[in-house]
Amino acid sequence: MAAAKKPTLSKELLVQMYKDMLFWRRFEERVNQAYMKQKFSGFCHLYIGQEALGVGVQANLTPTDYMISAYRSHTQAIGKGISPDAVFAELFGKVDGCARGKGGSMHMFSKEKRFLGGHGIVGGQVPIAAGVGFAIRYRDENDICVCYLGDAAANQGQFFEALNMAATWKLPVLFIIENNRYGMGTDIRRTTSVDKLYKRALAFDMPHSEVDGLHAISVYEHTQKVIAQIRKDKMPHLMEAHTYRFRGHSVSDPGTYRTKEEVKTYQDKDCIKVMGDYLMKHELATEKNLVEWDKKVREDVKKSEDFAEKSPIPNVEEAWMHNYI
Amino acid sequence: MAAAKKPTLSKELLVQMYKDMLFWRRFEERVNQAYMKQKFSGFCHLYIGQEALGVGVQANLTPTDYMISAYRSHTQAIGKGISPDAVFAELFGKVDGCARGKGGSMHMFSKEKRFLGGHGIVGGQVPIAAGVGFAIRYRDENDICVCYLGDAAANQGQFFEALNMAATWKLPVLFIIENNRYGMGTDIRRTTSVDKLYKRALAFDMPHSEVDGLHAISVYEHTQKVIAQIRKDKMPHLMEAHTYRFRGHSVSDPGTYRTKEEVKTYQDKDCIKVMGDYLMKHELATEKNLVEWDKKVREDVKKSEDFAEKSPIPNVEEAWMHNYI
Amino acid sequence: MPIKTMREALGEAMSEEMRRDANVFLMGEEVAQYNGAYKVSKGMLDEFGPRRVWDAPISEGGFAGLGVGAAMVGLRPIIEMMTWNFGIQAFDQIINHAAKMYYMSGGQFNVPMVLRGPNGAAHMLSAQHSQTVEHMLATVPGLKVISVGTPYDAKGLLKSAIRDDNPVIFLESEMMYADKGEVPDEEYLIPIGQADIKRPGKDVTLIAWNKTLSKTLAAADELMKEGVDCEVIDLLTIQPMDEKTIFESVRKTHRLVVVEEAWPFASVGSEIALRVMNNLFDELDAPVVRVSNDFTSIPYAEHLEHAVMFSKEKIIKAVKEVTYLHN
Amino acid sequence: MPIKTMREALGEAMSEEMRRDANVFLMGEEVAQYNGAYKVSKGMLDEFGPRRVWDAPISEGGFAGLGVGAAMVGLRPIIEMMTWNFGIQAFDQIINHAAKMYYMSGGQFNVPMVLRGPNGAAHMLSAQHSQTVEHMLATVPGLKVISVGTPYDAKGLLKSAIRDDNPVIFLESEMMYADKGEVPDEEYLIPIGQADIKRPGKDVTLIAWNKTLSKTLAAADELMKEGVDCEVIDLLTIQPMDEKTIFESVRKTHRLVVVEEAWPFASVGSEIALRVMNNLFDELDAPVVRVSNDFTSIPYAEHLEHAVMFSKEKIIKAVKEVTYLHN
Ligand SMILES: Cc1ncc(C[n+]2csc(CCOP(=O)(O)OP(=O)(O)O)c2C)c(N)n1
Ligand SMILES: Cc1ncc(C[n+]2csc(CCOP(=O)(O)OP(=O)(O)O)c2C)c(N)n1
Ligand SMILES: [Mg+2]
Ligand SMILES: [Mg+2]
Repeated sequence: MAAAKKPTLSKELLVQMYKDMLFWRRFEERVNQAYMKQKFSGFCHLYIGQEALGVGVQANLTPTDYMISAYRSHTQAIGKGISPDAVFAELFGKVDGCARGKGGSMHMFSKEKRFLGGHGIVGGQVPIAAGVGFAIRYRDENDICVCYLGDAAANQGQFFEALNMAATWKLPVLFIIENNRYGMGTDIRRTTSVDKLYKRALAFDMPHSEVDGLHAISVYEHTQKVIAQIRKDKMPHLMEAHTYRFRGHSVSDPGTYRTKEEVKTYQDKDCIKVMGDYLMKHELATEKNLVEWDKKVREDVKKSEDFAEKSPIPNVEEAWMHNYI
Repeated sequence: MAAAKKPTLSKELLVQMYKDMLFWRRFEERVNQAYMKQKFSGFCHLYIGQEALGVGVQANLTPTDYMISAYRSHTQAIGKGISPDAVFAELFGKVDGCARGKGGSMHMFSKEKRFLGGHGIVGGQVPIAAGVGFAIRYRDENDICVCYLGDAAANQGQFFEALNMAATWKLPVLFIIENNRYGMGTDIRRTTSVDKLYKRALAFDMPHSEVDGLHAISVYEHTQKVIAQIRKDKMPHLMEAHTYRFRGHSVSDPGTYRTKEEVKTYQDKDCIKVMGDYLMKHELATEKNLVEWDKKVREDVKKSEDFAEKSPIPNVEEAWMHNYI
Repeated sequence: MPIKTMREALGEAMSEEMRRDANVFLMGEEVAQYNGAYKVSKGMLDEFGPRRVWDAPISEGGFAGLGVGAAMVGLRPIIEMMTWNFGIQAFDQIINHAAKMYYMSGGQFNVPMVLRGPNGAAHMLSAQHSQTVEHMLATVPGLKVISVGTPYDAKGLLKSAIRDDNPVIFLESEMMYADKGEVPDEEYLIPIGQADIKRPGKDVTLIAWNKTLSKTLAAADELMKEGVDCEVIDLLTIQPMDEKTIFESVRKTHRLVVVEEAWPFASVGSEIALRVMNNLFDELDAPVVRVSNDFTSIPYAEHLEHAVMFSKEKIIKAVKEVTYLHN
Repeated sequence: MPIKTMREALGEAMSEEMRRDANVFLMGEEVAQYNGAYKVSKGMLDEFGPRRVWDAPISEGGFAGLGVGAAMVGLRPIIEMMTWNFGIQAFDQIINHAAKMYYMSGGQFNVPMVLRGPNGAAHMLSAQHSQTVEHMLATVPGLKVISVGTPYDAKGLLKSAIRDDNPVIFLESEMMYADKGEVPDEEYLIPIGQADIKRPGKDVTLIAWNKTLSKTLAAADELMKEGVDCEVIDLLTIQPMDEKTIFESVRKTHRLVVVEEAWPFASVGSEIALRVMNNLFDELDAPVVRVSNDFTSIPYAEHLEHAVMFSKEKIIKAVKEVTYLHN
């Protein structure tokens, strides 16, 4: 286990990853509260429990790398550089939202930050990611495209088609299956025949790997190697990351299909607690630090919500805009 | 090589397979001539060169087993029991055709013989085959469903979705990739990253195998084992069969994307020649037999064409029938 | 008469038919252990067991195709699309395979399959989750298309759809699953292909279906106060269309407004207009007007979403237009 | 002016635009080494090399999606569907992704992509290979839809489509690739959204596009001999529709026949009828009549196929109907 070894990563990086995870957690908690208070509506899928994965990957990307994801991506969007204010405003359907209030929870976008959404059709983003990789190759650039998808999305036909094209044409795409073990209420083992989803790559002789997605350090170190390989070989890679969501599929799902024990097992391995303990153990932070950071993060998140509240709603004319350029 | 060993299969079976291959060959040659004489039109995909595969598989099936295929399936349909007359009449758009002249070359069907088509959308038949397997399992029957598809069809999303369902739910389907190395004019190696298409099965931990599809005996013996396994374990199987088509993709394709040498290599391994030599070598047939059989087959095939010519065209009212039952 | 919700009515229809015919089975995402994303199949796994109620992988094309194959050899699949937005992934299997199988096999392999699920906008789900598909599928020969607006019709028509020997597209709505209405406990069937006059009237004919029905009835009530007596037809079956009921009504009222949720291009509303024009040209006292969503993707923000969608106000305005009661 | 075939015209359009803009590339099944299933891209691999002309796997959904992604980050893909029957497999990427991306990203990511290929029946290919899709796609906001009937229009409009910053659906026909027509060597563009009056006339307006154009012109010639002077409009762009040209013509002729290959349900023809009715109700001297394929899957046998499809005879009959020249 990573926690036992002496840190090989810089204090700065470790602390940053901790703070990021904390921010993501508090952000989603606040989003959840706002939803409960009926400040906004629609679907709302939280990333709570999976932070180590997104943060560990994110820390390896450059600003010119691309990212695309599904609907559980409020905080991945933040990680890619979209301001939390703009994400919160989007949730509130406000004009300062990162999609001008027209996309909502499932559709965060930023052209500037190269975050290509926020997608609502399971698996639909995967061939799009291949297209981004294609453009990178076409222009002979050095960027990569990170494509997140869920475990259940790995049953989608277009996922396979995209993998085949990426492998055949050597497109620099890192496909990451965020295996949180469930697609909605369905245990992934009931909808596929393999124990390991990275086996999907075997159908295409595609480089692949798996990683413990509950530890930011493991994710960081593993992804670092994988990304270096992608940049070097210009080959795609399929990475299966084992993770878990603490909440229901969306805010309205009670999640009764999982046993309390199972949820508890994972809560005991909460990535934030684990990383906090690690920082303290290796004297990279004190308990007081952690408490202070938490306070600061809570304040920042509240500020984002305040910003969102104050942001104006879009003019009604916006409803008919942007169908065509 | 099978030819060297002493025969393990009965003379009856070996001769029957030879005659079947010969029939399929002469049938398609005659179809080709009819097309050239403009006796019918539309697309026309010939099975010439691939006979050993279809015949070797067919010889293992019972009348209650199901079969489904793509558009290169005139003779597979015959193998499954549809009368050559009905297939020829279908090509001529006649009312005695096995789809009453409404399906044509790509759409041979027989409910009675459990031949479920003849399909024109590449890959479209594969989930349908899973559905047949599903019904077999649902009714707890002992039949299997054979599903033929091309090498290039193994790039289709719905092929993967079907494989996943079949493996997860243990559906008794034998998926056979007829790898004739080309999808139309495109070498399969240019549209996928794997050297072996049976690797598709690795994505689903599905039983799989490959076979030399140019030898009826190899195909027969291999398929026999595979089918026994499917019936016993109620598990699907993905079989890659290496084969080659001697002609263009369809009658109108000159096939210039392949070198003469390549075509020649395969023509030298012509399954009918190989099997004829084998029969003679093992004294299961004389050269005279072969000549006689060929004569007989040519006569039979001609009779089918005659039948088709004489069959009436459908009443025009048929055009509007069968949209709904 | 007992009052039941739309989801109960739909669930009853499926359960009754599954009791009646061992060849009927249900497959879809989350339909079994989760009891349905919208709880339409609640209790069905318990009653019928895992052999007849199947949780599918997220492979809409794949399991629609599985349904086609199973139907070709004698089963009667009910395939649930969690929403029809995702059902678009199955259009190849629906349009190229299910719809054409009976025809291109020369009348041998029919496909007795129901593909059902909600369509249209729910609430603040943005562009990818808010589409209606009735016109895209009703244009394809070989498919029957039904779209329901009340629990009573939902149950009676779903039962008929399950017994029908053709592929039937059955459209519901997330927004209506909790709607309540009278549903008898005794068995009944509603024939496919028959529209229903939900409110007789003499001044103008309004045709609606699915979610637009309740808003249209509400508009009719309000218009009555202003002295306009609307006849409201619930179309129910879109393919085949009940021209007879439509034409008879327009012959009486001489005015027609079609209310639909689709985009206003090549929609069911435009089809109705063409047919009325072709057949009742001299009967019409005013042009046919369509109320629909605007020609735009559906936005997330509530006020934007509301602005682009059909509404009671838009229906009232349209009725005033055809009755020349502009104000 | 030089005479060129439709396939040459289309090939020239693509090649010229690829010379002009390094971001344009072509992808599709058989487009590179085989020079196109219908030889539309003949010579392009030779000229532009494998970096810009790509043979795709048979993964229509996948490579349409690849096009969306590439377009989002600055490339300008031309995606060839070998035929639009197979393009139905890409409807999820087209309808749910390409069409909505610019909108749901709040005006950030537009998708400058052309999806082109033949649609409609060729000859004796039966049900799965004989469909038109214009109405199914023109109903979706965010897409432009073009359908061409002459080499000249094909070239000018394809060039405009490639330069357009939106996803454009571009519909051709297998039966027209060998059609010849005048195509200048000098560069020209034809603006999207503009119908073209191919034959001026005063008695009745006929609207046609794609394969129905030539049959409609032939019908008009024959009708002229009987004294009926038809105005024939080539619609060219289906979405957005050029109402102005249509309305002006109908204001002049007071009679309208729409000729299309789609099935007669929720088609472009029905849309045109509704709009004409809504806007020109008092101008019409006869109901609008649609000529189309019959509502049936397309059969294989030649005489059956002919029986169910639009034809010159059916067009003539329809014109006589709206001009009350029944005989
Ligand atoms: C094509 C499609 N089918 C179904 C849905 C409905 N749906 C939304 S999320 C989801 C489960 C996805 O699970 P997974 O891919 O594991 O991602 P997770 O939610 O666990 O992050 C389903 C079925 C959809 N949005 N798109
Ligand atoms: C979905 C779809 N895309 C494209 C086509 C056009 N097409 C017909 S056959 C074919 C090649 C298929 O090759 P393969 O699967 O290897 O079968 P083979 O012809 O070699 O038997 C193509 C591209 C089609 N019919 N369906
Ligand atoms: Mg999951
Ligand atoms: Mg092949």
